[in-house]
Amino acid sequence: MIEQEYAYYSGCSLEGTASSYDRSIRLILKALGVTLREPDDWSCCGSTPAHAMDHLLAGALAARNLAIVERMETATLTTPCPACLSAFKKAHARATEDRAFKDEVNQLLDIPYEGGVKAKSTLQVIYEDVGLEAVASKVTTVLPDLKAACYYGCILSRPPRLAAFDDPENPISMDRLLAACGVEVCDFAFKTECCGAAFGVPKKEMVLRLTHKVLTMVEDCGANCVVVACPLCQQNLDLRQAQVNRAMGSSFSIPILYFSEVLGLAFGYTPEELGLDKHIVSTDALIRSRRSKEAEETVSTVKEKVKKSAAQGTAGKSGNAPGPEDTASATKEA
Amino acid sequence: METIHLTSDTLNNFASEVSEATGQDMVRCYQCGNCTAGCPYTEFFDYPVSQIMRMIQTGQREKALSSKAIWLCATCETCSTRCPCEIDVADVMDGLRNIAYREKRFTEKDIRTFYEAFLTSLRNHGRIFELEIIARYNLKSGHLLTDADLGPKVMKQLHFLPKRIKGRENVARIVKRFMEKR
Amino acid sequence: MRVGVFICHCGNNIAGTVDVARAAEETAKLPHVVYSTHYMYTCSEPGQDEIKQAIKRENLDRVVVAACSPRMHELTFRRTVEKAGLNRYFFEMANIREHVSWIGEDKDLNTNKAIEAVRMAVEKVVRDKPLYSSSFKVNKRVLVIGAGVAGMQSALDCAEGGLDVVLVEKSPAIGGMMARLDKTFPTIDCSICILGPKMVDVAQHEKISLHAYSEIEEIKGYVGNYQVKVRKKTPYVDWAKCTGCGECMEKCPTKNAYDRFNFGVAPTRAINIPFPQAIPKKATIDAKFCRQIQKGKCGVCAKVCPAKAINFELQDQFVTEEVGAIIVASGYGLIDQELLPEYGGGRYPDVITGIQYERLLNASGPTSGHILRPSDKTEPKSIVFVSCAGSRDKSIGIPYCSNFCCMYIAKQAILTKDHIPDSQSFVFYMDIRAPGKGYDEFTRRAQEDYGVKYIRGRVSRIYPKGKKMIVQGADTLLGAKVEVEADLVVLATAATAAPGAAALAEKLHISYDTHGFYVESHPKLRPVETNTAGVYLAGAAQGPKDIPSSVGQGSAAAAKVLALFSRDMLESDPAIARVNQNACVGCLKCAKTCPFQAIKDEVLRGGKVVANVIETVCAGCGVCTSTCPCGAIQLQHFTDNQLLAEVNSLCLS
Amino acid sequence: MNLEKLKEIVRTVLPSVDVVIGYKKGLDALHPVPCFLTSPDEIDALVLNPACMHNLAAYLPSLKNRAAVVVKGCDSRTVVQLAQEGLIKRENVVVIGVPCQGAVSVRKVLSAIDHQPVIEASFENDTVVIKTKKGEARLALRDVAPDKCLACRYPTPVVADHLAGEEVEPKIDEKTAYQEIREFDARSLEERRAYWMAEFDRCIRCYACRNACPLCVCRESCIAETRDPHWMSQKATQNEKMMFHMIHAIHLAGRCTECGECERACPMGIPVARLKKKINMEMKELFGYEPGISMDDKPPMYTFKVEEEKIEEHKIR
Amino acid sequence: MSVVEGKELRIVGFLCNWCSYGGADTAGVSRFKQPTDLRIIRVPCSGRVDPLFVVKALISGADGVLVSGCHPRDCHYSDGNFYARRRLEMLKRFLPFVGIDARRFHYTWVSASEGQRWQQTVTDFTSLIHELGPAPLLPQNKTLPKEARA
Repeated sequence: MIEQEYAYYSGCSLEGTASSYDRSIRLILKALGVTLREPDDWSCCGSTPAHAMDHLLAGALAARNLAIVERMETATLTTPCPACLSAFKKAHARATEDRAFKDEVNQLLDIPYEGGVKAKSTLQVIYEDVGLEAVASKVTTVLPDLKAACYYGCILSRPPRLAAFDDPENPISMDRLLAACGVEVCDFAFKTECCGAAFGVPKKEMVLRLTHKVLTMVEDCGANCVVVACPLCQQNLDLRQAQVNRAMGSSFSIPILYFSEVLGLAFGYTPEELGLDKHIVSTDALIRSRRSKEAEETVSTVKEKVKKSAAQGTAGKSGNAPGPEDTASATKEA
Repeated sequence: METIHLTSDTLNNFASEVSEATGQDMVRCYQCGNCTAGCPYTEFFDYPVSQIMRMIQTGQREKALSSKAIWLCATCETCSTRCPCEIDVADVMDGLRNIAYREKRFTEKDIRTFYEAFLTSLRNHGRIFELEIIARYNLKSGHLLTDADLGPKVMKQLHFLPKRIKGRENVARIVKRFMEKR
Repeated sequence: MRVGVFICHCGNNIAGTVDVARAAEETAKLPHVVYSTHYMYTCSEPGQDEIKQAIKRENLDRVVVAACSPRMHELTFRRTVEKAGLNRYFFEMANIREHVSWIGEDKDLNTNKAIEAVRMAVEKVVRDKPLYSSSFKVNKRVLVIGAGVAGMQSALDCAEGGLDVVLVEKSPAIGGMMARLDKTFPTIDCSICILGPKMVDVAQHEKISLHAYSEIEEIKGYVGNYQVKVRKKTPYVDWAKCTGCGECMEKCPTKNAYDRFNFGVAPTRAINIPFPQAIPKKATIDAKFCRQIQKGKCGVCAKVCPAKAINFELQDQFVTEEVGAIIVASGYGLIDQELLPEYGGGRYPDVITGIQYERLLNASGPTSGHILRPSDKTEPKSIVFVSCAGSRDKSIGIPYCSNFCCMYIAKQAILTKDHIPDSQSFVFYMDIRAPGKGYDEFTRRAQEDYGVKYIRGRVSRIYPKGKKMIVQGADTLLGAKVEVEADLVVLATAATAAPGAAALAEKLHISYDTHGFYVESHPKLRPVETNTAGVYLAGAAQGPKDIPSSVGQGSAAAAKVLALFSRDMLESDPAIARVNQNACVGCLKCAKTCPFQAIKDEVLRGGKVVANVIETVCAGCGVCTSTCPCGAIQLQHFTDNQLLAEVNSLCLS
Repeated sequence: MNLEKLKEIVRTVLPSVDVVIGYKKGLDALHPVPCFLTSPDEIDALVLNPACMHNLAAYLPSLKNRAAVVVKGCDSRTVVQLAQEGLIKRENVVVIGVPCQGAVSVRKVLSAIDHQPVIEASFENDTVVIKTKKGEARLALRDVAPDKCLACRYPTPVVADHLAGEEVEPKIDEKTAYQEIREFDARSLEERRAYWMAEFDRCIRCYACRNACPLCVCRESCIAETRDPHWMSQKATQNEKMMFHMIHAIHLAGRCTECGECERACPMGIPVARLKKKINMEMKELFGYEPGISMDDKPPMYTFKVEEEKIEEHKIR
Repeated sequence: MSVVEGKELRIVGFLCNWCSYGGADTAGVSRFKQPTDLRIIRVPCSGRVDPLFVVKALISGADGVLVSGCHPRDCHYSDGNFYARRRLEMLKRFLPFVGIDARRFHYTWVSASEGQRWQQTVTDFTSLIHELGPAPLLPQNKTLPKEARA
């Protein structure tokens, strides 16, 4: 069933590089009739650096926000960022399983955390609480050129004990959501392979190799874009794509979209509204031939059409292969 | 290669120390190597995860805590997800890192520097500010040009002024109290 | 009353942590006890003689032995006292080994505990009544559940021993798992070639009546006299008429039915005969896929059948078999690939299970023995075998070893080399478990003569890359991550209890462990018995087993039945419920609660209604005794007074 | 309660039965006693008033032949329960139900008139009028009603072949019925223990409670007195007193119809009915079962479900 | 001689012969160490355990009573433990009403193969009883109250 209101923790990245993720999320949830209330004066969840340094510190930094949400009387906290999510889930689990830890954490806090906040990724909210039908019913636009590889990243559904969402090895929530929007989805084997984003700055050589591995697999599975649910993955694959090409001598030009952006497009929002212009690898070619679907046309027939265009195979593909100017622009900037 | 002398102390003390810190039971590990096999970082590690686990089982404290591996682990949870013995291996690596941190053993200087930059930004603003982190990191690490090649469009993305939150003192207090505790 | 107490040292097992001398000394002071002693091995012959002599010498009328668990030696000592002329129920045992010396460390506390255990036993024994078992006739027919190699062995041995055998098999054809195998380790002889003749014997033996495609519906009765209701599932084909010509299979338009016999390596027809050597060689319709049954239009098979055997109206039928003993050989199952998402969870056609690979290797299999990978029917050159695919994996609740995988992987790797000389096989393993005769040599041959590459490490992930499957594993000996580009991956999926094992156990009243495997009466000394008299185990139903051990157990179970049936009459256990008609108020609550309907009402002269126990039917659970408000019905040997005496000896003193 | 209607009914049923069990006047109007009438000319001796406390259904199990019995709401549950357990045959019993506004507790009346000898007692619709040497006392029925009536949920008989009077609506619901038990449960363990120790201590083991109980069918075989089985000695120790009451309570688990006879019979005024009521509360909670309500129920202690919705495995801590 | 003063408390166990008694044997054979307080009374089936035995033990001075049978559905006599479950649950809920701490009575299911589970059960239950301490005794041999003698 759909919960009308959620506490919405966008997380730091969505105020920075991932602003279009934030924008598109807010737009589509509004369209789907879900209210998001931003916790007052939230702070950084601590992310990888904190728990790498000390579990207690990590716990406290996350718990500060949980404590704020706890006092909002909204049952569930949702965040689009898997890193924040796992920080919250870890803190919550530790605090509820280990009394001593909870006390220690609360000693560091100004307002104590009692342990009453349930956290869900925004993807989970849309997939489970809102549901596929509701999403499909909002679709007004067809995106015939997209051949998406859904990339979930490493911690959205793992470890299963903690994430308690989707399949840890072969998650399908995004695949299904996109399909519901009539988008063709490819069978992508590296859905949960780690891209190394956490080390984007200090261990570039490492990250570029992992990222290259992922992008290679994307091409192998016949996709022409990657759809993600994690700001760090997006940052890594999009911002650093040029770096990858330089370092590994490849020439990828694969647009990296947030699932919320794809939903936004399908719901009929313009690329500008969604902030697609912020992407480094241009998405223009992908969405050039999108057209509004006629009123009487049902989602299922859209799917069929998409299948057909897929059946035509290469024709469709070459049709939306990145034009030279795109690649140029990408490299010029680099 | 040195001969390792196995005594009940060497065999038990470190293992129980790690169990203490993580709540994970080291004895359960039967060295199947699944973690090593799945880990995206094995190729960058000095010791594969399964061997780190073995070091804990056999009390090789020094070796384990001074390894690069514990710093290069990104907690991607692949190992924890697939461990047939239900050990949260990623948590164990985290635990080792925590101990190393407390004992100021920083085998991977750059990563440490990045973490500190991150935490400083966090302490100053209550939230983090990507550009500042990079700047700080470059200064501290001496790799002045890191990500300078990202180009203007990216830099624009990396966003103007830090958002300072009202409760930033209150976040700073958390960090302060923590520092006092440890 | 004159009670004798005999305290056993059991070598050091008891004497090590119990002061047996003091125990003897203290227990000698107990009321009724006229003689108390301790002995090195009371169960030994001289030990038992000591008891017999003491009974005579001290003219004892009750005996207590403090030693191991009564589950171990109660019977032994009952015989002993009987030989000395006492009623065998004038005996009690105090368990001071399993429940005292082996679990407690403090010698004083143990000794005190042992003494109290004896005191309880004395309190009980002085209230023992003489009991005499009545004998009843045995129905010398045996039911064998499951016609795999273990079940067939049991059936044949029993039949050869002159018993009438009822053999019930769940699937349409007998042979079980072994009938699906291509070759057998470590001799590489052809599975069906050695099993086939047995199957024919089973089919033709005049003493064996076979119910194929049938399941156990209900079991009533007790050792010597079981009534078993068998459900003969409808094949929608009149097997009396069916000649097994296979015409129907040829013509059936449904070509995508799931092939249970071949574990779905290739599809089959909605109506089919599982395999060429099938016994019985009769056609069966899979209702799930049959167009006639599902959509009501088709009926091609009915048209083409020369024997006019097809009958879509045919319903399940029930037959009741009367038998005296039951051998359970219901076999094992295999986990579904879905449990292994990191290996594709069944999504990748070129990642298959070991048993599926057997069918690919098998000349009568869907590829007629040519190894062709499912995806594109090409010959794989690089094949990876993954052992422990689900076995020894706590995370999916299977902590145990599946016993035979190591060996059949070695076999399959060897056969692969025979089929495709220019192929390379890899085996990922954690340990090579080859304890059988000639087994280890066999795994060595695989490596030395057939160049199979063994890699010590678990596989973490399998994913497709182009036409290849990438196998991501570790070589822990190397301390490195390794990857193999494979054309075909074979998973040695974990063995589980057979589907429905628990339900069957509940019908049989036998125990099963947390994984659904049946529990034997004693892990070492009674490996094929169960705790339910007249029910025996054979084969992998008790735990994963290879062919030799299954056959061995099949014969063992048969021997047990033959021994049981060597007598015409069986002694009933006299420790059953008995009614005191004066006290009984005839409310018959006992009859309402008796799990065995062993209690009926009886009208006495003068019209008083009382409960009446049917001796042979009563199993001695005692539910009636704890139900009866006025204690009028008492379970002999466990009467209220006896249990109260035990409670009092513990609490009131 | 309508005496005339009752007599009328008795007249019609008497020919079809061997005996009719009803009430007649005892030593005074406060003490009606059971009567067994077999001929029409005895009918006028019948009385019916709030002082008719006896649960006449208690006589049924010992009767061989066909009988008619006068029952109040509470007593009618006994009939059902006895039939449920096969202790009587329903078809052998003609049930004459009397809807009941609540009875009077002699004990309460006497203490209200501080134990003056009663000269005359009469009943007006909701008051008792007592004449003594000291004069006349008018007591509201409500004030002198026995506890069981205050918690009564079945004022109208649950079975009746004939009904002598208008149906009466229950005044309380299930929750309030068990209120006193819940309140008692709320006390500390020590308090509860002290309470019962004091109560049991007063027990003189006269077995009046047991003998009065319509569902205690063991009679001379009662294990409180037998030697085989020998559950308890005849010593009047605290142990044995408590043991006896536990036996009575547990043997009535899921059977007690809360007629209150045990408590009424107790010369020491021990609230023994409470023990059974507590168990009844749990039976309702666990199995949704109430004794003596429906003929085709099965008493919960003599049956089971493979999956018990309400029973969870207990943790040691 | 009874409880070793100060060291042990009196704990009575009723174990069904087929599952829990076997489980206790298995624990013994595997040398799973346990506290020594428990005294085991062997019964054919948990269905044989009349709740009144538990009451009798508790009234007579037991500090704890443990009843263990086969897991539901796995009863050697098919239904015995189903009856036990209902009756013992009734008892467990009734005991506190008369002031007996329900924690002093525990009933559970342990199969013959579950030696470890048995060790755990005995260890936990014994330590709980030691926490609760000796059961409060009943005033013994009270003389009859006056009014009775009158």
